[in-house]
Amino acid sequence: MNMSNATNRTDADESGPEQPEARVGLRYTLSQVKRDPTALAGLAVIAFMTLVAFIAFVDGVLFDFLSDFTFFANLGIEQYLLANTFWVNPVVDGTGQILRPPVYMTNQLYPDQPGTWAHPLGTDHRGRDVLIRLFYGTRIAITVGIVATGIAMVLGMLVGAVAGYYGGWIDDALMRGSETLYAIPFLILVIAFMTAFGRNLTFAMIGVGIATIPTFARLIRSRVLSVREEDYIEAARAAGVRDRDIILRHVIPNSFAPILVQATLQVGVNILIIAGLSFLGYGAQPPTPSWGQMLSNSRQYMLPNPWFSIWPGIAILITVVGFNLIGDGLRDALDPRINN
Amino acid sequence: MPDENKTFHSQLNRRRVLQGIGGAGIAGLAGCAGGSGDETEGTGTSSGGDSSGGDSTESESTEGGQSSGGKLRIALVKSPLEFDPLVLNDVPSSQVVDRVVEGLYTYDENTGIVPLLAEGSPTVENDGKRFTVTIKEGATFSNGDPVTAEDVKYSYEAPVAENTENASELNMIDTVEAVDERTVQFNLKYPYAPFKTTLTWYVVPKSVREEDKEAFNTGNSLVGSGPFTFEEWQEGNFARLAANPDYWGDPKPNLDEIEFVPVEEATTRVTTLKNGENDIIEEIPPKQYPTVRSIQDASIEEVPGIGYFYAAFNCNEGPTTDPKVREAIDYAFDMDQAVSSYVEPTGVRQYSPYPLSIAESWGFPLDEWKQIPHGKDVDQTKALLEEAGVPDDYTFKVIVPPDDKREQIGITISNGIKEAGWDATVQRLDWGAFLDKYVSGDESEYNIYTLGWSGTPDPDAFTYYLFGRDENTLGVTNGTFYGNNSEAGKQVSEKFIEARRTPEREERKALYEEATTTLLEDRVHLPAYNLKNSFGVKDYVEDFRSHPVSSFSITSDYNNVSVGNK
Amino acid sequence: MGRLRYTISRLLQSIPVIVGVITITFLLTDAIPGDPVQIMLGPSPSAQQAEAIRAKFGLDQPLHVRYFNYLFDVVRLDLGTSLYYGVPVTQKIAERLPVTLYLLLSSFTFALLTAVPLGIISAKRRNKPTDHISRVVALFGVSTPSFWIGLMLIIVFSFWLDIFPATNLILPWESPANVDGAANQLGVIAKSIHHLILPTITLGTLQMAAFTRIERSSMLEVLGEEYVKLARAYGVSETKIVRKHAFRNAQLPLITLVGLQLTGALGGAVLTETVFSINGMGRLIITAIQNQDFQLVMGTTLVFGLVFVIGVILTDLSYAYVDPRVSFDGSE
Amino acid sequence: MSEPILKVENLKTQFFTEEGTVRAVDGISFEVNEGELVGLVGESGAGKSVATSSIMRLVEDPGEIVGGTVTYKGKKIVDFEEGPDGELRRSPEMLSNEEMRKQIRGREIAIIFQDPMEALNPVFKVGAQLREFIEINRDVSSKRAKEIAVDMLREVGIPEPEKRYESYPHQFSGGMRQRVIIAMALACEPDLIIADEPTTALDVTVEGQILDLVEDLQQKYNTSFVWVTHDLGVVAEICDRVNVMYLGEIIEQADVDDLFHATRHPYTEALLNSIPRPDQSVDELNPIKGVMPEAINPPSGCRFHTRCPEARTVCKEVHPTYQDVSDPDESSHFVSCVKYEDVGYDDAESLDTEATDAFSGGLVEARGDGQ
Repeated sequence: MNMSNATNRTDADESGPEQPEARVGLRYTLSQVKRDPTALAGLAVIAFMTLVAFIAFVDGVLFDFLSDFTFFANLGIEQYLLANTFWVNPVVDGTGQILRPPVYMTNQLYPDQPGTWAHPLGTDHRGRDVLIRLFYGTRIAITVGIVATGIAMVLGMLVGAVAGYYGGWIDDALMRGSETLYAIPFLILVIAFMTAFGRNLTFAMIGVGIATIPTFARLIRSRVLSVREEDYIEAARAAGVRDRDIILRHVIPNSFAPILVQATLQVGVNILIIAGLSFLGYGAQPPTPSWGQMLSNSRQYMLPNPWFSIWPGIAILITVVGFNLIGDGLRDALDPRINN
Repeated sequence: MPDENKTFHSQLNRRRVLQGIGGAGIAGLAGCAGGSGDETEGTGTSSGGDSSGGDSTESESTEGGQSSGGKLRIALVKSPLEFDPLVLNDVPSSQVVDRVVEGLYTYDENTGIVPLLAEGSPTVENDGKRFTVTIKEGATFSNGDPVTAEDVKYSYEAPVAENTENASELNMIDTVEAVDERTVQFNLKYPYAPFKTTLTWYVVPKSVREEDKEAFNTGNSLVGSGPFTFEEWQEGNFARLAANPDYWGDPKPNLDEIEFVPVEEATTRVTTLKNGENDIIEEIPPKQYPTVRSIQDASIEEVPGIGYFYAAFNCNEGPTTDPKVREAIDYAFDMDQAVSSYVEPTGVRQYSPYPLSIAESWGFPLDEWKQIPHGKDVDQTKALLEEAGVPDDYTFKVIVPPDDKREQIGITISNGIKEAGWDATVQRLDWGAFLDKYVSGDESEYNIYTLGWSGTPDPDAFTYYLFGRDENTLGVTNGTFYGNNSEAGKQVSEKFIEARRTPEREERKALYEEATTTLLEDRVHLPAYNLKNSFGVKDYVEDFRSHPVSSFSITSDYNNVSVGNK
Repeated sequence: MGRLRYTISRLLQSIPVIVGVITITFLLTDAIPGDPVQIMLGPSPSAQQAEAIRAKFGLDQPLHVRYFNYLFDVVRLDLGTSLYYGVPVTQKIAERLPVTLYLLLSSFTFALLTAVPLGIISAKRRNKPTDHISRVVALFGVSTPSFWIGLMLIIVFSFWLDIFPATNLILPWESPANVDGAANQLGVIAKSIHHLILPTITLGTLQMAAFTRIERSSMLEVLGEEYVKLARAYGVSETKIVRKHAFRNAQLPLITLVGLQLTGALGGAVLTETVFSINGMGRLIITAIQNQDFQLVMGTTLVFGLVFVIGVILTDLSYAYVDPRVSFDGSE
Repeated sequence: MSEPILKVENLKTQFFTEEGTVRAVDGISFEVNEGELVGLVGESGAGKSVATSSIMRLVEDPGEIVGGTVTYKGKKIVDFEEGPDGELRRSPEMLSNEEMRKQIRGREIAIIFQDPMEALNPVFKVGAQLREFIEINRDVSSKRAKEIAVDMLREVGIPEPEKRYESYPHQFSGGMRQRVIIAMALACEPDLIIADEPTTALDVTVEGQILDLVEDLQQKYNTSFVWVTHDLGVVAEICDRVNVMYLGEIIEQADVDDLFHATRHPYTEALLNSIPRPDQSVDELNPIKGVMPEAINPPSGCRFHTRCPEARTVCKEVHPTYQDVSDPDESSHFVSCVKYEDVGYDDAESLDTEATDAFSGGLVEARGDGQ
């Protein structure tokens, strides 16, 4: 084995999924996942989060059109206005103390301050209901995580396929390029990108997407390289099928399962990255509730009321755990050696 | 007037200061002007053990419980960057250098100006264009050299000659003459009313600085006449001062050593106060007050600073050029409530561009000004905006700097506008982008912005830069362009400029009152709040004082900090 | 053979990557809106002041001229002068880099020292309670935002329990005179470690979890290998199998991952340094970006790129050290 | 005849999976005499490797030896007794894991794996691996172990053994590696070597060389062998006696000549028909029809009935007995087929299977669904 090309080696050893046999299809993978309780738990978590995100989305839309009918209002949570994060009046209660610990827990610094059932997780420094902000944050986290992954996946597949397909200097150039992206810590890359083009969620998603292209590019490229050598591809080529079609019809479909695994795990990673970005002030613009930004805001209140720091952290944790469980389940299904 | 020049530049307009304020929501920087020494002429007796044994460079006193001397650790928000007082231009640097270098005059406990290196008050002649100051006998730099008129002349001329970032603070001076060893004469280009504040500018030994300016700036050869001497500095880690054993003045410092460490994150600062990593922490954000209060062995020392935070309108382009629209937006929210929610107890509501101490000492009609802002009345907002013909689909753009409090004010305004049925966005910008945009006068960039300003305790420091309409201010520090579309605005600006060159205080006062009332009624600015210089202080630290202008005081004629038993 | 030659040739091969890093950063920083001169001088610089600064930093030149000038300067190891700090970029980096490397080294050491045993135990006791616990720990570790861990650690260990300090990372080679309560160098080192613990856990948890996961799966895989079965069939004890026969092979994927995690960890260092007020490269670059200190942004990114490249080469070298199948001259 | 050195009786090994219990080895019995080379033949999945692992007590999770006795030179490698509640439990005589490791593995019974490419640890030098096993199993000094190792490398035909001692596995070809593995086995001087398809992964010429080598060495050291293979050609070449396995059971056992010339079981016959034989010329080869059913749910009755060309209805119902059907002039010849029992095979109807002509449908039965 020749090491002169580190990229080649890391391709194969990438922490991503093992290359499965070509016949291990998506359907098979999914059927395996169905048997895996942890993966199912992951699916359940994400399904729940998605539901929450969807309700928050519908709720937001409804609010815009039918101000007095919303899910959360119907849930009986008082002062709905406090909850709607896009449209809020700060309300400070009589004591000026708007920070409240949750109902069932006492805060050691302010043991006398009960929470309310109306605001189970308390209200924040603007008097907004933390629970509902968390719900709205779900929508952003999941959307952003998935969109950023989608961008990276599509561009990465394109770059990887072109690199593997044309080979030669194009391959070299693209792979050096992707190595370059890898050489700049992506948090820095994305921050520079956002500073240059715009400090909002859209550019955060695009930035993270671009910064993580190499992950997918390498995966696809190594697939292209290995599949190119397979007999049936040679046969297809001999029969005059164009390389382009071979890649589109054989290579990419055959690589879909490992890409799905990578993508699932990447969604989790992206949620973490975006939370980190928001924490540094590079994320959703203020009134929009994102978990990272809630965490960032909460730092000021961390000592008087650590719960504000704890809840968004837990929300991130649970969601990312969900994606990781699914990803692990998919990976295990693809690589029966490890867990079957 | 073409040769009108800038005077004391407030610090808030400076990049680094703005950063400091932005980065961590720092409040207490207002008024830590570079030019403020804070030791006053020693009249009282030394209030405690002096540091006669005090050449304490190797002191390791923190572990023990010495009752006199000792080492003080102060957590600042940011690290100092440079130490040449003629060059430095950021708050943390001046907070350190203020202990080492003194000026001819300084502030008393409040905003009054008292002699320090100078003997008595300056003589004013020639229609307020000539100031003569005598240097106190026996005043020496820490290297033993006496403070001479030549040093003073040099200290006032070098920043302009070298075109340092501080040049604008001194370029109303035409010439400085060293009449004799101890007498200095300042000749101004025009009568400059607040010149007394300029006389608080640092005095450095010419020979030492001239020898190696670089070393002077990095602190290696920094010499001043103050109670402490510069020891060592590591950017981002610490800056350490030691007591000046040969301090010429009184009282001699009680402390052996002061160490300044930067801790940007407020929560972390509070934590270090609680667990004793630091003895004093600067800048307590509003929501940390209860926490600091809950720390058994610490308390809060605070005083309102010399600052002014406000929301301002773009009077150059867009709907906000119309006073009706501005009034409508005033109706859209309640500034009192916003300030009480997001600023108190770290700051106080302010109803004019002048911090309370200035307004009070000048006797401005605060009660009248207080009546000007409207309470929240969204119906009025709707009515006024419709009357002004603002299209239904218009989106107001609010830009805010990266600072939580000002951002909250911005959000409150935008929520009010939304409530009235128009759209509004809030954009939190980095300082770079913000500074670029808020003075562009471009409707597509902003309709409203929130910002802060601080300066010397003179009304001029707040009026000239924020409302002036000359080439030094319009579109430079004045982002409202008030007067571009209104005669009243032009007059306001003229009055403010006239006021700064009027030596007569009563005349000045009248000018300020008239112009200020006009601009408040015209709602060019919606004054918001002023911040306090707040410090969390361990109980074993005795006699520590916060100061409105120079943020805090360690050794002066009214206080002398010491560290008791830990 | 040729370990040195290999290293040199790998370094040369990395030049395009470094140039790429410079190019990307250059284009990005150039696209950042706002005028650095204005930020530096405040909003009211005189025209000639601004001109002077512009000329001094070459900002009056067109983009491509500045780009090539910068490249030439880099070749001459001149990274320019920081607009913000007013000192050479190299000096600033020399101050900050050791701090970040110290933090990285410590967190990777922590991660490896916990992950390797944890992963191995997990693999050996597969599907036993120990395995489940370690897998859950690892799963949570890769799913938790590092800065959040940092915040929680500060609340609990600094504020409530007051066991560990929340700030002020001290380098172990700092002079005792500069460290409170340290009588001698040993005291400084002790203090240094005391201050290092929370940041290390903060930055290291993610790595630890990722390493544990890969260690477990690679150990499982290796334990299923024929040569392990063979050793077992020849009466080699289980302990020896794990420690000797399986161990080296199982570290191969881990070594690769360590290299790949390096940039991720550099990114994480930005967050950790922010949470703990540590003056390292991460905060330096954030300060640089926020103040549009182009020279400093370029310089720090370049150094990040170099750290990555060197990290990858070190990874390759250690891989080759562990795996004899890898040779430097390309022959089998 | 002297006492056999290895005696396997009714050995049962099962795998407990989520899908159900896999009876991978379901009651096999055979013996190995001193100096004898016994073949264990069957298709992939017949349970051969599980059988050998069971003998070494190296069955991995979720597999477990659940019954039977394996006696090696009087020591009970596997032994069960009935507990007070009628459950089977390990008998006190059964060697502990520690005893297995220290007394049996390597020292008494060595094993050669199928894939020489995988069986050597890639990160250690060949010599060091060899030396380690010798040290462990022969109680010699490290220096002496090295000498033995080098000698043994020479013995198995590796040129320049001193130099190759220092090489890594990847520097050897497949055949060479298998020689190293054989050297490993022999160097520990065991009395029994279990060779688990040792030549399957090699190409034919190398296979021949290795077989020759093994024959020579076997004669020289008089080591007994259990030779696991699916290749009857190899069996014919080297084995003394052969056991044929199908779906976890041994269905025929005989001396090699008897097996080839007096084949009793239809499965063995089918196997023989599927390979070219130097002693017979046939017009065409007949591969065995169908796929071996999964051991998790084996067919009822005779497990081979789903693929048996001679299957009749009775085969589905009656599990055949494993019995000696040798002719008087033969040595023992065991077979497990209802044809040799009095259970009505001759009267039964022919069964439709994929191997009988009548069968033309899907693969339902072949999937092992049984009925």
